[in-house]
Amino acid sequence: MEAKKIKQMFVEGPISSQFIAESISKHSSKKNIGAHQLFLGQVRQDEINTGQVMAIEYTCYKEMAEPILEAIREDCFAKYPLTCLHIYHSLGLVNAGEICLFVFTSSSHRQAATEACSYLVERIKKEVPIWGKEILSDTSSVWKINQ
Amino acid sequence: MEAKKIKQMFVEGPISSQFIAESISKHSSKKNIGAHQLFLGQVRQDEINTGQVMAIEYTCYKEMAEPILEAIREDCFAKYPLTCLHIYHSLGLVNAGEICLFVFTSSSHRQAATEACSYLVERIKKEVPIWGKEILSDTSSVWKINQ
Amino acid sequence: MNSSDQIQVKIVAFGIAQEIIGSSSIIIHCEPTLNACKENLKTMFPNLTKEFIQYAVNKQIVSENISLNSHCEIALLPPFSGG
Amino acid sequence: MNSSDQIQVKIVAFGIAQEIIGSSSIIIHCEPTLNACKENLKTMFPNLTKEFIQYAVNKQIVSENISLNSHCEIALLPPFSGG
Repeated sequence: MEAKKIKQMFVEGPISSQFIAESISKHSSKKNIGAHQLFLGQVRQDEINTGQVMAIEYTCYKEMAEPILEAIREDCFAKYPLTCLHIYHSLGLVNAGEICLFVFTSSSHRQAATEACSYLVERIKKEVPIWGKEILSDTSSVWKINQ
Repeated sequence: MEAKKIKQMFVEGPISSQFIAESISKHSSKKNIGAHQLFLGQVRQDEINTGQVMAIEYTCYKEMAEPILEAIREDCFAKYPLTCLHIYHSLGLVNAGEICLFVFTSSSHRQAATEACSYLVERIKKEVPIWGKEILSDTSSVWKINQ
Repeated sequence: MNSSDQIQVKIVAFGIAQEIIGSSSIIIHCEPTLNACKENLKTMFPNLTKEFIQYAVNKQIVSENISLNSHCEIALLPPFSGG
Repeated sequence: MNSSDQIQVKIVAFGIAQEIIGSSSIIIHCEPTLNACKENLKTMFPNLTKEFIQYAVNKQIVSENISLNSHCEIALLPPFSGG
């Protein structure tokens, strides 16, 4: 079962569109898939205090984050009839305009993939010990706050 | 305004992962985007009567479909605070395992992109005059029915 | 009404309706209403009555009985199955 | 309680907590409860009291006061901001 496999979910630096394309094309051999839902988080160039966000530097508590991500994956497979599910989050520096989160769900019929994708994004943002430090154009920095 | 621009929404044959990657990377210059939601429809190798679905051949009533797609785009921009929105649907032959529909929404915060993406997929499937003919392994064919 | 009141309209057909008619587009003669046009089509192609078909007049789906003129394009639309 | 009852625990700190402590990991001495550990940290690093920090013991978030031993790893977790 895909749900049991321990996967590499952290990526050093931004997630490239090429990586996403390869991830999509790997699924063309799974002929029972009818729907894919992809969520991509992109670093915004927000205006904060004295400067613009130029990049976010992500760190995580990996030994805690990995089992939590595994548990979220397993809960998601138990809750929705998915064919597969992939989660990738950046660590280190990701510039404004680059992708830092890639959540990818696939199912026979679209409802499962769509609902599972939102479910995963919500839980990842709330439950996984990852921190983003926003690096501003004036070289100061601010710890990111999720809304 | 992006909503006013008439765009090419039909693609001859399958939608390649390379096309999707290029579409994603074009958005890296839009620094107010924080979230992308992508829906991909993939042709399933369903078992039907006497054979397996090997491909779907899509046709459309283009002169009617294009203004409907434009109206759906405009309604979607009016309803959700989106940065941009793209819709691509295949015409002609798409093999099982290949992508036939690509809906792509982007916004500053994730809720708009996520809800808009589902809104578009529902309306496209219901309202746009497109027909899929399922080509079976025994060379017979069946007109696809959306559930 | 005699045949001098009849008009010529262009019929375009898609999906299974195109298979039944055997062509993507034909010209038929009918009295100048949508219902008359539908009746003529069903007489010419009885298998159309077995299918759920919506009709569009000049790219607008129409369910009531409206008047037609010779410039009308009548489309036969089986259930959509895009995506 | 005298100092012989104290244990050594490893503290790991993330985000703004790491900035306040000035290190990703330190060893501190404290009596063998989570509350005692928190109090020591706040005395050593008063700026910690200004932040919302959750504590994890051996990778599990703990809100009540539990006993600690020398093998415990205590993590200081500011609000998560992944994605």
